Amino acid sequence: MAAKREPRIGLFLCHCGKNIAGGLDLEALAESSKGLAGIAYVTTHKFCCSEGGQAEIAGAIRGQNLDRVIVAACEPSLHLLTFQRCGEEAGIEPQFADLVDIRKWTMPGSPQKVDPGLALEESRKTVELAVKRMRLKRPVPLVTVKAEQAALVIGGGIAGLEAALDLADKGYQVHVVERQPTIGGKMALLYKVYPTNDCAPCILAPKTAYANIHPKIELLTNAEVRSVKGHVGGFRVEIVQSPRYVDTDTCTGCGDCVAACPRRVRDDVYAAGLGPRKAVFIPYDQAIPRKAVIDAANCLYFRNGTCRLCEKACLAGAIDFNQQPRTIGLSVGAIIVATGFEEYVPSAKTEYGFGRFGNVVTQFQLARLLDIDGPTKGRLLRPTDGREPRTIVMIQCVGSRDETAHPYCSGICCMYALKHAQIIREMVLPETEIHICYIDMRTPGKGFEEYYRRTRDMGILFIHGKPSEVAERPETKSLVVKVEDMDIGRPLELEADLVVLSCASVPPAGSEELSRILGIERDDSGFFKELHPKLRPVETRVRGVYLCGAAQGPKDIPASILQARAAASFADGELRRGTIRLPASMVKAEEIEKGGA
Amino acid sequence: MRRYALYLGCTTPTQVIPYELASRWVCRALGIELVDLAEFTCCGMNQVNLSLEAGSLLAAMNLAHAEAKGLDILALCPACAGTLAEETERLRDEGRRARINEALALVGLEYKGRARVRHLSRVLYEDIGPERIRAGVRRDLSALRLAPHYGCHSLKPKSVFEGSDDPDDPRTLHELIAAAGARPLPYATLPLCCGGKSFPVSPEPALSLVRKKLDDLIGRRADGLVVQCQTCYLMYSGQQKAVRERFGDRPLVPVLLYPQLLGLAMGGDPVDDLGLDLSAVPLDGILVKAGLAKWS
Amino acid sequence: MDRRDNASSSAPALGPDASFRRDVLRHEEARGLYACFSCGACTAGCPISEVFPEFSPRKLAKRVKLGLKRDVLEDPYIWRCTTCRGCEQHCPQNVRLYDILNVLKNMAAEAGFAPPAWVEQTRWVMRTGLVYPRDAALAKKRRARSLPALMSRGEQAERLIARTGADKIKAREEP
Amino acid sequence: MEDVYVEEFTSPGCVGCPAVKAMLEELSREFDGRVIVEEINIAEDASRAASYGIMTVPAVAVNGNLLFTGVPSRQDLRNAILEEMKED
Repeated sequence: MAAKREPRIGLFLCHCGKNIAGGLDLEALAESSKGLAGIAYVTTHKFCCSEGGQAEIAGAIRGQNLDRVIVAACEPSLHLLTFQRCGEEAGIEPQFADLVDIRKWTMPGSPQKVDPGLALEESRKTVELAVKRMRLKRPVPLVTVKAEQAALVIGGGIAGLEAALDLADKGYQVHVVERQPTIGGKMALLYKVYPTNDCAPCILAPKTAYANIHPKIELLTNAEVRSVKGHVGGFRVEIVQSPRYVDTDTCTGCGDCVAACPRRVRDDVYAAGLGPRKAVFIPYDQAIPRKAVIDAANCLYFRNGTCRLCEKACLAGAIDFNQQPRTIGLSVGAIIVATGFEEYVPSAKTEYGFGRFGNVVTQFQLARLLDIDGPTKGRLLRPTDGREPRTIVMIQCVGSRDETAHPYCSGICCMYALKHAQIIREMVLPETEIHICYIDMRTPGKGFEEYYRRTRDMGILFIHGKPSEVAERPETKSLVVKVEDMDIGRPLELEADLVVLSCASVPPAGSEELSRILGIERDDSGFFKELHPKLRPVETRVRGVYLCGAAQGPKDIPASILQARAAASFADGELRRGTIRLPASMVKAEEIEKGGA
Repeated sequence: MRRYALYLGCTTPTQVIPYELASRWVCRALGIELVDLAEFTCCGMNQVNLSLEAGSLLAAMNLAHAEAKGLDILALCPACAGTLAEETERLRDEGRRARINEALALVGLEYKGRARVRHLSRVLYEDIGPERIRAGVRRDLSALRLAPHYGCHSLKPKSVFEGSDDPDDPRTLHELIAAAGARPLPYATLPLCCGGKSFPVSPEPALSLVRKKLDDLIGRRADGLVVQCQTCYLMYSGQQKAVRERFGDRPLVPVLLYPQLLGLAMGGDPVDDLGLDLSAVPLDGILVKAGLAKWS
Repeated sequence: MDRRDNASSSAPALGPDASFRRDVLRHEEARGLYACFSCGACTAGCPISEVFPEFSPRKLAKRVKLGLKRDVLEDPYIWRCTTCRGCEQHCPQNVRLYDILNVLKNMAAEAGFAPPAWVEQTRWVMRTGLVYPRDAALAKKRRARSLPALMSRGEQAERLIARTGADKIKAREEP
Repeated sequence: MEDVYVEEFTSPGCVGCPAVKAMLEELSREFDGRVIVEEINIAEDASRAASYGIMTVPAVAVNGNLLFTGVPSRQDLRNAILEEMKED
C-alpha cells in the first residue's frame, strides 16, 4: 500500500488574554511543539476565537498549505465548532480541525489550576497527544442516513408538553411518554402560579387538551422508556406501558367504578398524602386522559381475588383485569428529556419533625390544601385536628443550600412560599399570621421583586434566619420554631399552628436508569448534564438528545417553557432536511445495546 | 461476664455519689464487671478551654491506661465518654497518633488505638438491650410518667455517636425507661440543654434554662425527670432550690438518674443500693407510685 | 461596666486584623469557617443565646472573619458556652463552631483573659487528677456508702499539661 | 511501521471498561509501546465523546476513528490495530 503523504498540521496556541498566557510560558510551549512529527506551523495568538484570530488561522491554512489544524485553548464544548467552521472556510474538513483544552491548568478559578511549571508540562502532554492523534487520523467516511420525522418526548409535564406541541405543530410525529396515569406533571398540582397568581390548571389545561387532540401527538401514559438504540435521525426506542386494567377506548370517565370501589387508600399524588382516593380512580377532574385506572397494589381483586365491584358497576364494560404490560417499539429522529423534578422528602432533616409532627407539611402539600379541588376543597385545615391555623411559619431552604442534603439553591422555593402566603392572606384565612424564615430571598425573575414587595405590603412577616429546630407541644400538636432573627440578633421561639417546609427540588427517581439508557451524563446533583452549562444548556453528550425543564436543574415554568422551545428547535434543526450526514462508524455501531455492559 | 474499666469522671465520685452507687449496683445485678483504675484522671473536657492540646493529651493518657489493662471503658459521665471517644476518632490519624504518643512517652505510656469508650446507658442499651432489661424487672413502675432528658453530650457530636441516637429524634432513653416499666412522657423542651458546663463561669443562663424545662414538666404534670448525666442531675435536682429562690415558688419535680430508676425496677433498696435519700428534691411521690412506702 | 467602654477609652475598639483571621484559620479545627453564610441556625439553636443575646455564634463567626481580634478575645461571653454543640448540629454548611470557639478561647487564655474557674480547675487536675479538691469529709462520705477510696493522682497530668504550657496561663483579674 | 493512537472511552461504574483496559494494556505491551492509549472519562470530557457521537461506554477509537462500542473481542481489537500499522 502506498505510503500516506505526511500531513501538514498547524498548531495555534491561544493566550486567551491572560487566562492562559498568565499561567504558563506559551513561547516555551510553542518552541517545544515545533519538533513534533506532523507539525508544519506553530504560532500563538492573543484570542484565537476572535475575528482577527480566526482570520490568522484561515490565512495560515492557505499560506502555509496546512491540511489539519489544532487549536490549544479552551474546552471543545466552547469553541470546537468555531474552529471547525473557520477551517471549513479555508478548505479543511471539520474532522481535521481540533480544539484541546490547556486553559484548565491556568485559568483563575479553575478547579484544575496548577503552578506555571506544571501547567506547561501538562499542556505539553495535551498538545503532544492531540498532534499525535491528528497526524495519525485518517478521513472518516461520512454516510447519509434518513432522519425520521418523529420525536420522542420523555415526560408529560409542562416542559415536555410545550416541546411536544412545538414539534407537532411543525409537522413531526411526537410520542410523549409519561410515567403517571395522566399528563400535566407537577404544574397540575400547584393550584396557582406566580407572579400572576393565575390558576395553574386554567393555563395548563389548554396545553394538555390540545396535546390530547393533536393529530400528530401520541400520549403514552403509565409508560416508561426501557431501551434506546441507534443514533440521531434513527433512534429505536422500546417503551413499556403498564396495564391500566381499564380499556381507555371504552371508558367514558363517568366515575361509576370509583363510586363502587370499597377500597380507600391514601392518595400520595394528587392529595399529596393528605387525602384518600379509591383503588380504582380518576386522578383528577382535568386529568388527561380522563379515564379510570386501577392501582393493582391496593385493589382487592388483585390482592385476594374477590370484589370486582367496579366491573359490575361499569356499564361500558371497560374494566379489564386481564390487561398485560405492553411493549411499544418506536423509531424517532430526536429525543427530548423532560422528566422534571420531585420535592425533597424532608424527613431526613429530623430537626424539623416532618413525618413525626402531624402539622409539619411541605409547600407542595400546602398547595393541595389550598386547592379548591384538593383534599380539603380549598379550606386550609391542620392535618391533626382539622382546625384552621391561626399562625403559620414557613421555613425556607429545607434540604437546599445544605451540605448535609443538597448544596444547590433550588431557585423556585422563595417564590412559591410568597405565592402561598399571598393566597392564604388574600383568599383563604386573612386573619392568619404568616411568618417566613429565610436565609436570603432570591427573586430575580421578571416581576418577581415586585411580587415580593407586594407580599410584604400584605403584612406577611419575614424573619431573617434559618430555624434550628421545630418542637411539638404534645397537648395541642402545635409547634414551636426556634430561629434567630439576625436583624435584631436575638433567638426567637415562634408559636405555630402549622409549619410549612420549602423543600429542595431533587431529580426524580429513575433518573440514573434513564441516564444509562440514553447514554447521557448527570451532574453532581443528579440532574441531567448539559453539554456546556453556559453556552450549550440544551444539548447533551449524545447528538439528537436534548434537555428541557427541571430535568436539567431546578427551574420555574417560564424557564421550562423557554428551554422546551429551544429543545424543539434543536430537534427540528437536525431533522428538517430529512437526512443527516454521520460518520460511518456511528451507523455501524447502531446494533449495539445501550448500557455499556 | 462483660468487663469494663469504670470511668467515674470528676463530678460523680465527688458530688453525685448516688449515681456511682446506683450504677455499680445495677451493673453488678446485670453481670457487668467494673474494674476501678487508680490511674484515671480528668478526661480533658474542661482543659480544652485553655489548651486544646492539653485536653487531647489528658484524653489520650486515660485511653492508654485502659488499653494497658486490656479493657474498654465504661464512663458514667457522657461528656467524658464523648471527649474520650472523640479523641479515639482523631487518633485514627497516624500522624496525630505519633505526635500524641511522643508526649505520652514522657509518662511512659502509649496509645495504640484499641481501647473503646462508651457511656453506661449505651452499654445498657447495646450490650444488655431493652428485652433483657425488661426480663429483670421485679417492681411495677407503670404508674410513673417520666420525662427523659438525654443531655447534650449523650447525643453530640454526631460523628461520635454514629449509628446511635439521632440528636433531633433520640429514642434510646425512652426505650430504656419503658424497659424499666415506667412510661416515657413526651414534652416540647426535650432537647433543651441544662447549661451545666457554663454554670461555673456564669450561673444565670444555666438557671434560666433549668427553669424553662422544669416549668414545661410541671405543665405536663410529669411524675419526674430521668437523666443519664451527673451534671444534668446537679442542675435539675441540685439547683431546683436556686430556681425557686430566683424565679418564685413552684412545684418540685423529682429527678432520677437512669440507673436509680432501673435499680428500683429491679428490686434494689432505694437507700442502700440506689442512694435515693441523697436527692436534693424529695422522691416520696416516686416511691409511693412504685408501691414503696417512704423510707424512715 | 461594659467591656466595650473600657476598650474604646484606650484604643480603637474595632479594627480588622487580617493576621488574626489567618492565625485562627491556621488551626485545623477552624477549617471551613469561610463557608459560613450567616444563616443564624447556630444562634437559633444556642441555649446561651436564648438567655444572653450578647452571645451569638453567628456573630462570633463573622467577627472572626472580619478580624476583630480584641473584640473577640476580650469578649467575656465566649466563656459562657455550655458546650452543647447545638451550633454545629444544624449548621447547613458543616462549620465546626464549637471547635472554632475552643481555638478562640485558647487564644484568649494565652492573652490573659481566662476566667479564674478554668485556671483553677487546671491547677486541681495537676494536683489531684480531678478538677476538684478532695478532702477528708468526702472520703468519709464515700466510706459510709461503701464506695472505694478515690485514688487518682495528678503527677502524670501535670507533666503533660506542662508540656503544652497551659500551666503557665494566668486568670484574668476579676473586678 | 507507525505508532497507533488509541482512545479508550470509559466512565465511572462502567462494567465492561476494565476488560477493554486490560486488553489494551496487553496489546500495548505486545507491540512494545507503539500503541499509545489514552483513557478518556466521558463524565469529565463530555465534548470529546460528543465529537465521536458516542452514546455508550466502553468505546474505542483508533487513530481518530470510532471502531468499537461495547466490549470488542481481543482478536478484533488486535486486528484493527495491526491494520493501522500496516497502512503506513
